[in-house]
Amino acid sequence: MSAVLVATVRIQRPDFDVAAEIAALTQGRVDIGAVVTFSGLCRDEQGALSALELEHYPGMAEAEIGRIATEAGERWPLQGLTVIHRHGKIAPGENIVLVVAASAHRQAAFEAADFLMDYLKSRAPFWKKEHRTDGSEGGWVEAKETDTQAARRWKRPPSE
Amino acid sequence: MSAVLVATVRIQRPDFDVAAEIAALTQGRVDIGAVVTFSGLCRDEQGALSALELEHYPGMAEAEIGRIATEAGERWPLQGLTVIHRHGKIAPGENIVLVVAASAHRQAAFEAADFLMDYLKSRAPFWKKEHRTDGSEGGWVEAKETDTQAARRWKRPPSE
Amino acid sequence: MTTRLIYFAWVRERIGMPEEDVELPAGIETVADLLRWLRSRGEGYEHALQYPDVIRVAINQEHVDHREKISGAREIALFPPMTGG
Amino acid sequence: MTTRLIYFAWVRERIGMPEEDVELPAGIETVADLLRWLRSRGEGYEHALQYPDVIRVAINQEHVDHREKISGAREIALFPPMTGG
Repeated sequence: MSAVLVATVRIQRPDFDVAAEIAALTQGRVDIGAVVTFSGLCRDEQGALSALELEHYPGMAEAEIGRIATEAGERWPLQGLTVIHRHGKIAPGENIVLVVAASAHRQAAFEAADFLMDYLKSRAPFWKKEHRTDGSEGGWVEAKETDTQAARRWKRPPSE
Repeated sequence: MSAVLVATVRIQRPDFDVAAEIAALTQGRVDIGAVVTFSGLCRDEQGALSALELEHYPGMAEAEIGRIATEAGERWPLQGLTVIHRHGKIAPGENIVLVVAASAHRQAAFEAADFLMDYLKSRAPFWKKEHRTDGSEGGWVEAKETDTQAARRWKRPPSE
Repeated sequence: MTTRLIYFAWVRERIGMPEEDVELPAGIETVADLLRWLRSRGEGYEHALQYPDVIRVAINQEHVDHREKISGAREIALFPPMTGG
Repeated sequence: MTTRLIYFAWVRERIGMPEEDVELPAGIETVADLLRWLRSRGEGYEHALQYPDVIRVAINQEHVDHREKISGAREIALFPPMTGG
Protein backbone atom coordinates (compact mmCIF):
# COMPACT_ATOMS: atom_id res chain seq x y z
CA MET A 1 0.00 0.00 0.00
CA SER A 2 2.63 2.50 1.04
CA ALA A 3 6.41 2.58 0.89
CA VAL A 4 8.08 0.47 3.55
CA LEU A 5 9.25 2.58 6.46
CA VAL A 6 12.97 2.40 7.11
CA ALA A 7 13.35 3.14 10.80
CA THR A 8 16.60 4.16 12.46
CA VAL A 9 17.28 2.35 15.76
CA ARG A 10 20.36 3.08 17.85
CA ILE A 11 21.43 1.79 21.26
CA GLN A 12 24.27 3.97 22.49
CA ARG A 13 26.08 5.38 25.52
CA PRO A 14 26.44 9.02 24.37
CA ASP A 15 23.70 11.60 24.54
CA PHE A 16 21.65 12.41 21.44
CA ASP A 17 20.88 15.69 19.70
CA VAL A 18 17.14 16.09 19.13
CA ALA A 19 17.54 18.83 16.50
CA ALA A 20 20.04 16.76 14.50
CA GLU A 21 17.73 13.74 14.56
CA ILE A 22 14.77 15.83 13.37
CA ALA A 23 16.94 17.33 10.60
CA ALA A 24 18.08 13.85 9.53
CA LEU A 25 14.43 12.91 8.91
CA THR A 26 13.19 16.14 7.34
CA GLN A 27 16.14 17.63 5.41
CA GLY A 28 15.47 18.10 1.72
CA ARG A 29 11.90 16.79 1.95
CA VAL A 30 8.62 18.61 1.42
CA ASP A 31 6.24 15.74 2.19
CA ILE A 32 6.49 15.91 5.99
CA GLY A 33 3.94 18.09 7.77
CA ALA A 34 4.39 16.92 11.35
CA VAL A 35 7.30 15.80 13.51
CA VAL A 36 6.70 14.62 17.06
CA THR A 37 9.62 13.93 19.39
CA PHE A 38 9.54 12.29 22.78
CA SER A 39 12.55 12.65 25.08
CA GLY A 40 12.61 10.62 28.27
CA LEU A 41 14.83 12.05 31.02
CA CYS A 42 16.25 10.74 34.27
CA ARG A 43 14.27 12.27 37.16
CA ASP A 44 15.27 12.68 40.78
CA GLU A 45 12.56 14.40 42.75
CA GLN A 46 13.89 13.28 46.15
CA GLY A 47 17.47 14.43 45.49
CA ALA A 48 18.80 11.00 46.54
CA LEU A 49 19.78 9.62 43.15
CA SER A 50 23.30 9.93 41.77
CA ALA A 51 22.60 7.97 38.60
CA LEU A 52 20.48 5.36 36.89
CA GLU A 53 22.47 2.51 35.40
CA LEU A 54 20.83 1.08 32.31
CA GLU A 55 21.56 -2.54 31.48
CA HIS A 56 20.35 -3.93 28.17
CA TYR A 57 20.34 -7.12 26.13
CA PRO A 58 22.65 -6.35 23.19
CA GLY A 59 21.27 -7.65 19.94
CA MET A 60 17.76 -8.21 21.24
CA ALA A 61 17.37 -4.55 22.24
CA GLU A 62 17.95 -3.42 18.65
CA ALA A 63 15.87 -6.30 17.25
CA GLU A 64 12.89 -5.74 19.55
CA ILE A 65 12.82 -1.97 19.01
CA GLY A 66 13.09 -2.67 15.28
CA ARG A 67 10.03 -4.93 15.51
CA ILE A 68 8.07 -2.26 17.40
CA ALA A 69 9.12 0.36 14.81
CA THR A 70 8.02 -1.92 11.97
CA GLU A 71 4.63 -2.38 13.62
CA ALA A 72 4.29 1.41 14.00
CA GLY A 73 5.08 1.79 10.29
CA GLU A 74 2.32 -0.69 9.45
CA ARG A 75 -0.23 1.03 11.67
CA TRP A 76 0.43 4.69 10.78
CA PRO A 77 1.51 6.40 7.55
CA LEU A 78 4.98 7.53 8.63
CA GLN A 79 7.65 9.27 6.55
CA GLY A 80 10.35 8.59 9.11
CA LEU A 81 10.96 7.08 12.53
CA THR A 82 14.03 7.22 14.77
CA VAL A 83 14.49 5.56 18.15
CA ILE A 84 17.60 6.08 20.27
CA HIS A 85 17.97 4.40 23.65
CA ARG A 86 20.98 5.10 25.84
CA HIS A 87 22.64 2.60 28.16
CA GLY A 88 25.22 2.86 30.95
CA LYS A 89 25.12 5.39 33.78
CA ILE A 90 22.81 8.34 33.33
CA ALA A 91 22.66 11.22 35.80
CA PRO A 92 19.47 13.04 36.85
CA GLY A 93 18.47 15.60 34.23
CA GLU A 94 20.12 13.63 31.41
CA ASN A 95 18.36 12.09 28.44
CA ILE A 96 17.54 8.36 28.39
CA VAL A 97 15.47 7.76 25.28
CA LEU A 98 14.38 9.56 22.13
CA VAL A 99 11.60 8.80 19.67
CA VAL A 100 11.13 10.94 16.55
CA ALA A 101 8.09 10.27 14.33
CA ALA A 102 7.52 12.14 11.06
CA SER A 103 4.34 12.05 9.02
CA ALA A 104 2.31 14.13 6.59
CA HIS A 105 -0.29 14.68 9.32
CA ARG A 106 -0.10 15.41 13.00
CA GLN A 107 -2.33 12.66 14.39
CA ALA A 108 -0.23 9.86 12.88
CA ALA A 109 2.98 11.40 14.25
CA PHE A 110 1.51 11.83 17.75
CA GLU A 111 0.00 8.37 17.92
CA ALA A 112 3.05 6.58 16.54
CA ALA A 113 5.38 8.28 19.05
CA ASP A 114 2.98 7.54 21.92
CA PHE A 115 2.66 3.88 20.84
CA LEU A 116 6.45 3.53 20.47
CA MET A 117 7.03 4.75 24.02
CA ASP A 118 4.37 2.47 25.53
CA TYR A 119 5.79 -0.55 23.72
CA LEU A 120 9.38 0.37 24.51
CA LYS A 121 8.51 0.53 28.20
CA SER A 122 6.90 -2.87 28.24
CA ARG A 123 8.90 -4.82 25.61
CA ALA A 124 12.40 -3.37 25.08
CA PRO A 125 14.99 -5.37 27.09
CA PHE A 126 16.39 -2.63 29.34
CA TRP A 127 16.63 -2.57 33.14
CA LYS A 128 17.33 0.38 35.41
CA LYS A 129 19.32 0.19 38.61
CA GLU A 130 19.51 3.11 41.02
CA HIS A 131 22.75 4.44 42.45
CA ARG A 132 22.25 6.71 45.46
CA THR A 133 24.11 9.89 46.36
CA ASP A 134 25.12 8.24 49.66
CA GLY A 135 27.07 5.63 47.66
CA SER A 136 24.63 2.80 48.23
CA GLU A 137 22.83 0.84 45.56
CA GLY A 138 19.15 1.74 45.48
CA GLY A 139 18.20 -1.50 43.82
CA TRP A 140 16.47 -2.29 40.56
CA VAL A 141 13.60 -0.08 39.45
CA GLU A 142 10.36 -2.06 39.51
CA ALA A 143 8.20 -2.31 36.42
CA LYS A 144 4.98 -0.33 36.71
CA GLU A 145 1.61 -1.91 36.21
CA THR A 146 0.52 1.41 34.66
CA ASP A 147 3.08 0.87 31.89
CA THR A 148 1.67 -2.56 31.13
CA GLN A 149 -1.81 -1.08 31.01
CA ALA A 150 -0.63 1.77 28.78
CA ALA A 151 0.74 -0.76 26.28
CA ARG A 152 -2.60 -2.58 26.27
CA ARG A 153 -4.34 0.51 24.88
CA TRP A 154 -2.83 -0.31 21.50
CA LYS A 155 -3.95 -3.93 21.26
CA ARG A 156 -5.95 -4.45 18.13
CA PRO A 157 -9.08 -6.58 18.17
CA PRO A 158 -8.23 -10.10 16.94
CA SER A 159 -10.67 -9.76 14.03
CA GLU A 160 -8.51 -7.11 12.35
CA MET B 1 -3.19 22.56 43.84
CA SER B 2 -0.03 22.82 41.78
CA ALA B 3 2.31 25.67 40.91
CA VAL B 4 1.01 27.95 38.19
CA LEU B 5 2.49 27.08 34.81
CA VAL B 6 4.35 29.94 33.16
CA ALA B 7 4.11 29.25 29.45
CA THR B 8 6.33 30.86 26.84
CA VAL B 9 4.44 32.08 23.76
CA ARG B 10 6.21 33.69 20.82
CA ILE B 11 4.91 34.85 17.44
CA GLN B 12 7.89 35.48 15.19
CA ARG B 13 9.17 35.54 11.61
CA PRO B 14 12.48 33.66 12.12
CA ASP B 15 12.79 29.91 12.39
CA PHE B 16 13.06 28.26 15.81
CA ASP B 17 15.60 25.81 17.25
CA VAL B 18 13.86 22.80 18.78
CA ALA B 19 16.91 21.70 20.80
CA ALA B 20 17.37 25.19 22.27
CA GLU B 21 13.70 25.34 23.27
CA ILE B 22 13.89 21.92 24.95
CA ALA B 23 17.06 22.99 26.77
CA ALA B 24 15.39 26.21 27.95
CA LEU B 25 12.71 24.13 29.68
CA THR B 26 14.88 21.33 31.09
CA GLN B 27 18.28 22.89 31.89
CA GLY B 28 19.27 22.56 35.53
CA ARG B 29 16.10 20.66 36.48
CA VAL B 30 15.71 17.06 37.64
CA ASP B 31 11.92 16.97 37.97
CA ILE B 32 11.15 16.55 34.25
CA GLY B 33 10.82 12.99 32.99
CA ALA B 34 9.19 13.60 29.62
CA VAL B 35 9.44 16.24 26.90
CA VAL B 36 7.20 16.07 23.85
CA THR B 37 7.75 18.41 20.92
CA PHE B 38 5.52 18.93 17.93
CA SER B 39 6.90 20.69 14.85
CA GLY B 40 4.49 21.60 12.07
CA LEU B 41 6.13 22.01 8.66
CA CYS B 42 5.06 23.48 5.34
CA ARG B 43 4.26 20.61 2.93
CA ASP B 44 4.15 20.64 -0.85
CA GLU B 45 3.32 17.22 -2.19
CA GLN B 46 2.30 18.48 -5.64
CA GLY B 47 5.47 20.55 -6.18
CA ALA B 48 3.35 23.59 -7.09
CA LEU B 49 3.81 25.68 -3.96
CA SER B 50 6.50 28.34 -3.67
CA ALA B 51 5.47 29.48 -0.19
CA LEU B 52 2.71 29.76 2.36
CA GLU B 53 2.13 33.30 3.60
CA LEU B 54 0.94 33.37 7.18
CA GLU B 55 -1.15 36.33 8.24
CA HIS B 56 -2.01 36.77 11.90
CA TYR B 57 -3.86 39.06 14.27
CA PRO B 58 -1.09 40.68 16.33
CA GLY B 59 -1.97 40.91 19.99
CA MET B 60 -4.84 38.45 19.80
CA ALA B 61 -2.57 35.67 18.48
CA GLU B 62 -0.37 35.88 21.59
CA ALA B 63 -3.38 36.32 23.88
CA GLU B 64 -5.36 33.39 22.45
CA ILE B 65 -2.39 31.00 22.48
CA GLY B 66 -1.70 32.15 26.04
CA ARG B 67 -5.29 31.25 26.99
CA ILE B 68 -4.93 27.80 25.38
CA ALA B 69 -1.61 27.27 27.19
CA THR B 70 -3.20 28.27 30.51
CA GLU B 71 -5.99 25.77 29.95
CA ALA B 72 -3.41 23.04 29.18
CA GLY B 73 -1.62 23.90 32.44
CA GLU B 74 -4.90 23.50 34.32
CA ARG B 75 -5.69 20.15 32.71
CA TRP B 76 -2.28 18.44 32.89
CA PRO B 77 0.55 18.63 35.43
CA LEU B 78 3.14 20.39 33.28
CA GLN B 79 6.61 21.57 34.28
CA GLY B 80 6.97 23.73 31.18
CA LEU B 81 5.22 24.70 27.97
CA THR B 82 6.50 26.63 24.96
CA VAL B 83 4.57 27.59 21.85
CA ILE B 84 6.19 29.35 18.90
CA HIS B 85 4.20 30.24 15.80
CA ARG B 86 5.88 31.80 12.78
CA HIS B 87 4.31 34.34 10.43
CA GLY B 88 5.26 35.76 7.04
CA LYS B 89 6.34 33.71 4.01
CA ILE B 90 7.33 30.13 4.71
CA ALA B 91 8.75 27.84 2.01
CA PRO B 92 7.99 24.11 1.66
CA GLY B 93 10.05 22.08 4.12
CA GLU B 94 10.32 24.97 6.59
CA ASN B 95 8.93 25.01 10.12
CA ILE B 96 5.64 26.76 10.87
CA VAL B 97 4.83 25.98 14.50
CA LEU B 98 6.44 24.43 17.56
CA VAL B 99 4.93 23.12 20.78
CA VAL B 100 7.14 21.83 23.60
CA ALA B 101 5.48 20.24 26.64
CA ALA B 102 7.47 19.06 29.66
CA SER B 103 6.11 16.97 32.51
CA ALA B 104 7.17 14.42 35.10
CA HIS B 105 5.31 11.72 33.14
CA ARG B 106 4.94 10.93 29.49
CA GLN B 107 1.17 10.80 29.16
CA ALA B 108 0.68 14.37 30.40
CA ALA B 109 3.35 15.65 27.98
CA PHE B 110 1.84 13.79 25.01
CA GLU B 111 -1.73 14.81 25.73
CA ALA B 112 -0.90 18.46 26.43
CA ALA B 113 1.05 18.81 23.16
CA ASP B 114 -1.72 17.08 21.20
CA PHE B 115 -4.38 19.30 22.82
CA LEU B 116 -2.33 22.45 22.16
CA MET B 117 -2.05 21.65 18.46
CA ASP B 118 -5.76 20.87 18.05
CA TYR B 119 -6.72 24.10 19.79
CA LEU B 120 -4.13 26.16 17.90
CA LYS B 121 -5.54 24.90 14.61
CA SER B 122 -9.10 25.82 15.47
CA ARG B 123 -8.68 28.94 17.67
CA ALA B 124 -5.39 30.76 17.00
CA PRO B 125 -5.94 33.72 14.63
CA PHE B 126 -3.67 32.76 11.74
CA TRP B 127 -4.53 32.39 8.05
CA LYS B 128 -2.51 30.74 5.31
CA LYS B 129 -2.36 31.94 1.73
CA GLU B 130 -0.70 29.89 -1.00
CA HIS B 131 1.80 31.32 -3.44
CA ARG B 132 2.41 29.11 -6.48
CA THR B 133 5.68 28.36 -8.25
CA ASP B 134 4.11 29.74 -11.48
CA GLY B 135 3.82 33.15 -9.79
CA SER B 136 0.06 33.01 -9.26
CA GLU B 137 -1.75 33.24 -5.97
CA GLY B 138 -3.19 29.90 -4.96
CA GLY B 139 -5.77 31.47 -2.69
CA TRP B 140 -6.46 31.09 1.01
CA VAL B 141 -6.17 27.66 2.56
CA GLU B 142 -9.58 26.44 3.68
CA ALA B 143 -10.18 25.37 7.25
CA LYS B 144 -10.64 21.63 7.59
CA GLU B 145 -13.68 20.12 9.23
CA THR B 146 -11.37 17.39 10.57
CA ASP B 147 -9.50 20.06 12.56
CA THR B 148 -12.74 21.27 14.12
CA GLN B 149 -13.61 17.70 15.01
CA ALA B 150 -10.14 17.08 16.43
CA ALA B 151 -10.55 20.05 18.77
CA ARG B 152 -13.91 18.65 19.95
CA ARG B 153 -12.17 15.55 21.34
CA TRP B 154 -10.97 17.68 24.25
CA LYS B 155 -14.33 19.14 25.25
CA ARG B 156 -15.04 18.35 28.85
CA PRO B 157 -18.53 17.30 29.91
CA PRO B 158 -20.38 20.33 31.33
CA SER B 159 -20.78 18.63 34.71
CA GLU B 160 -17.02 18.80 35.39
CA MET C 1 -18.74 55.89 20.36
CA THR C 2 -16.17 54.97 17.75
CA THR C 3 -15.50 51.30 17.19
CA ARG C 4 -12.44 49.99 15.38
CA LEU C 5 -13.20 47.21 12.90
CA ILE C 6 -10.29 44.98 11.82
CA TYR C 7 -10.37 42.56 8.90
CA PHE C 8 -8.13 39.59 8.10
CA ALA C 9 -7.36 37.27 5.19
CA TRP C 10 -10.04 37.20 2.47
CA VAL C 11 -12.40 39.35 4.55
CA ARG C 12 -9.71 42.04 4.46
CA GLU C 13 -9.06 41.54 0.74
CA ARG C 14 -12.73 41.68 -0.23
CA ILE C 15 -13.56 44.71 1.90
CA GLY C 16 -10.41 46.31 0.55
CA MET C 17 -8.86 47.64 3.76
CA PRO C 18 -7.28 46.20 6.88
CA GLU C 19 -9.22 48.30 9.36
CA GLU C 20 -11.52 51.26 9.80
CA ASP C 21 -13.15 53.26 12.57
CA VAL C 22 -16.93 53.41 12.43
CA GLU C 23 -19.76 55.05 14.35
CA LEU C 24 -22.33 52.32 14.86
CA PRO C 25 -25.90 53.52 14.28
CA ALA C 26 -28.54 52.96 16.94
CA GLY C 27 -30.08 49.48 16.91
CA ILE C 28 -26.84 47.58 16.16
CA GLU C 29 -26.73 45.50 19.32
CA THR C 30 -25.23 42.11 18.44
CA VAL C 31 -22.50 40.75 16.19
CA ALA C 32 -25.23 39.49 13.83
CA ASP C 33 -26.66 43.04 13.63
CA LEU C 34 -23.20 44.40 12.85
CA LEU C 35 -22.64 41.90 10.01
CA ARG C 36 -26.05 42.76 8.52
CA TRP C 37 -25.34 46.49 8.69
CA LEU C 38 -21.86 46.11 7.18
CA ARG C 39 -23.23 44.15 4.19
CA SER C 40 -25.34 47.16 3.29
CA ARG C 41 -22.27 49.41 3.03
CA GLY C 42 -21.16 48.37 -0.46
CA GLU C 43 -20.12 45.67 -2.87
CA GLY C 44 -16.85 44.75 -1.14
CA TYR C 45 -18.63 44.25 2.17
CA GLU C 46 -21.40 42.25 0.49
CA HIS C 47 -18.79 40.02 -1.17
CA ALA C 48 -16.88 39.52 2.08
CA LEU C 49 -19.91 38.87 4.27
CA GLN C 50 -22.38 37.17 1.91
CA TYR C 51 -22.22 33.97 3.98
CA PRO C 52 -22.25 35.45 7.47
CA ASP C 53 -22.30 32.01 9.13
CA VAL C 54 -18.69 31.36 8.14
CA ILE C 55 -17.41 34.69 9.49
CA ARG C 56 -15.55 34.43 12.79
CA VAL C 57 -15.62 37.41 15.14
CA ALA C 58 -13.45 38.56 18.02
CA ILE C 59 -14.36 41.41 20.38
CA ASN C 60 -11.43 43.00 22.17
CA GLN C 61 -9.27 40.07 20.96
CA GLU C 62 -11.47 37.27 22.28
CA HIS C 63 -13.58 34.89 20.21
CA VAL C 64 -17.34 35.51 20.43
CA ASP C 65 -20.37 34.06 18.71
CA HIS C 66 -22.81 36.01 16.58
CA ARG C 67 -25.34 36.49 19.38
CA GLU C 68 -22.79 38.41 21.47
CA LYS C 69 -23.70 41.98 22.43
CA ILE C 70 -21.21 44.50 21.03
CA SER C 71 -21.90 47.44 23.32
CA GLY C 72 -18.65 48.85 24.66
CA ALA C 73 -16.43 46.99 22.18
CA ARG C 74 -13.28 48.97 21.36
CA GLU C 75 -12.10 46.58 18.70
CA ILE C 76 -14.10 44.11 16.66
CA ALA C 77 -12.28 41.78 14.25
CA LEU C 78 -13.91 39.84 11.39
CA PHE C 79 -12.11 36.97 9.72
CA PRO C 80 -12.52 33.58 8.00
CA PRO C 81 -12.13 30.28 9.89
CA MET C 82 -8.54 30.06 11.10
CA THR C 83 -5.91 27.93 9.41
CA GLY C 84 -2.86 28.27 11.65
CA GLY C 85 -0.80 25.54 13.21
CA MET D 1 22.70 -29.96 22.15
CA THR D 2 24.24 -27.06 24.04
CA THR D 3 21.98 -24.13 24.89
CA ARG D 4 23.28 -20.74 25.94
CA LEU D 5 21.44 -19.23 28.90
CA ILE D 6 21.74 -15.47 29.42
CA TYR D 7 20.67 -13.59 32.55
CA PHE D 8 19.97 -9.91 33.10
CA ALA D 9 19.47 -7.48 35.97
CA TRP D 10 18.59 -9.11 39.32
CA VAL D 11 18.25 -12.53 37.72
CA ARG D 12 21.92 -12.18 36.68
CA GLU D 13 22.96 -10.89 40.11
CA ARG D 14 21.18 -13.65 42.03
CA ILE D 15 22.37 -16.48 39.81
CA GLY D 16 25.83 -14.92 40.00
CA MET D 17 26.86 -15.01 36.36
CA PRO D 18 25.82 -13.29 33.13
CA GLU D 19 25.58 -16.43 31.03
CA GLU D 20 26.36 -20.11 30.84
CA ASP D 21 26.16 -23.00 28.38
CA VAL D 22 24.07 -25.96 29.53
CA GLU D 23 23.13 -29.38 28.24
CA LEU D 24 19.41 -29.67 28.84
CA PRO D 25 18.36 -33.08 30.21
CA ALA D 26 15.65 -35.07 28.46
CA GLY D 27 12.13 -34.05 29.42
CA ILE D 28 12.78 -30.30 29.49
CA GLU D 29 10.37 -29.28 26.76
CA THR D 30 8.94 -25.88 27.63
CA VAL D 31 10.14 -22.66 29.20
CA ALA D 32 8.24 -23.62 32.37
CA ASP D 33 10.15 -26.95 32.48
CA LEU D 34 13.43 -25.07 32.09
CA LEU D 35 12.64 -22.69 34.97
CA ARG D 36 11.71 -25.62 37.22
CA TRP D 37 14.91 -27.49 36.34
CA LEU D 38 17.11 -24.41 36.88
CA ARG D 39 15.64 -23.79 40.35
CA SER D 40 16.94 -27.22 41.39
CA ARG D 41 20.51 -26.25 40.49
CA GLY D 42 21.36 -24.30 43.64
CA GLU D 43 20.58 -21.49 46.02
CA GLY D 44 21.32 -18.63 43.60
CA TYR D 45 18.97 -20.12 41.01
CA GLU D 46 16.30 -20.73 43.64
CA HIS D 47 16.58 -17.09 44.80
CA ALA D 48 16.43 -15.75 41.25
CA LEU D 49 13.55 -17.93 40.11
CA GLN D 50 11.45 -18.42 43.25
CA TYR D 51 8.54 -16.50 41.68
CA PRO D 52 8.68 -17.94 38.16
CA ASP D 53 5.57 -16.00 37.06
CA VAL D 54 7.48 -12.71 37.10
CA ILE D 55 10.39 -14.04 35.02
CA ARG D 56 10.36 -12.87 31.41
CA VAL D 57 11.93 -15.12 28.78
CA ALA D 58 13.28 -14.59 25.28
CA ILE D 59 14.25 -17.40 22.91
CA ASN D 60 16.69 -16.43 20.17
CA GLN D 61 16.08 -12.77 21.12
CA GLU D 62 12.29 -12.84 20.85
CA HIS D 63 9.81 -12.66 23.74
CA VAL D 64 8.01 -15.94 24.46
CA ASP D 65 5.58 -17.09 27.13
CA HIS D 66 6.23 -19.91 29.56
CA ARG D 67 4.35 -22.49 27.53
CA GLU D 68 6.71 -22.05 24.57
CA LYS D 69 8.64 -25.14 23.42
CA ILE D 70 12.38 -24.67 23.73
CA SER D 71 13.58 -27.35 21.36
CA GLY D 72 16.19 -25.97 19.00
CA ALA D 73 16.78 -22.79 20.99
CA ARG D 74 20.35 -21.54 20.62
CA GLU D 75 19.98 -18.76 23.16
CA ILE D 76 17.50 -18.44 26.00
CA ALA D 77 17.47 -15.27 28.11
CA LEU D 78 15.84 -14.90 31.53
CA PHE D 79 15.18 -11.48 33.02
CA PRO D 80 12.85 -9.41 35.21
CA PRO D 81 10.04 -7.26 33.78
CA MET D 82 11.64 -4.56 31.68
CA THR D 83 12.05 -0.96 32.83
CA GLY D 84 13.47 0.82 29.81
CA GLY D 85 12.19 3.93 28.08
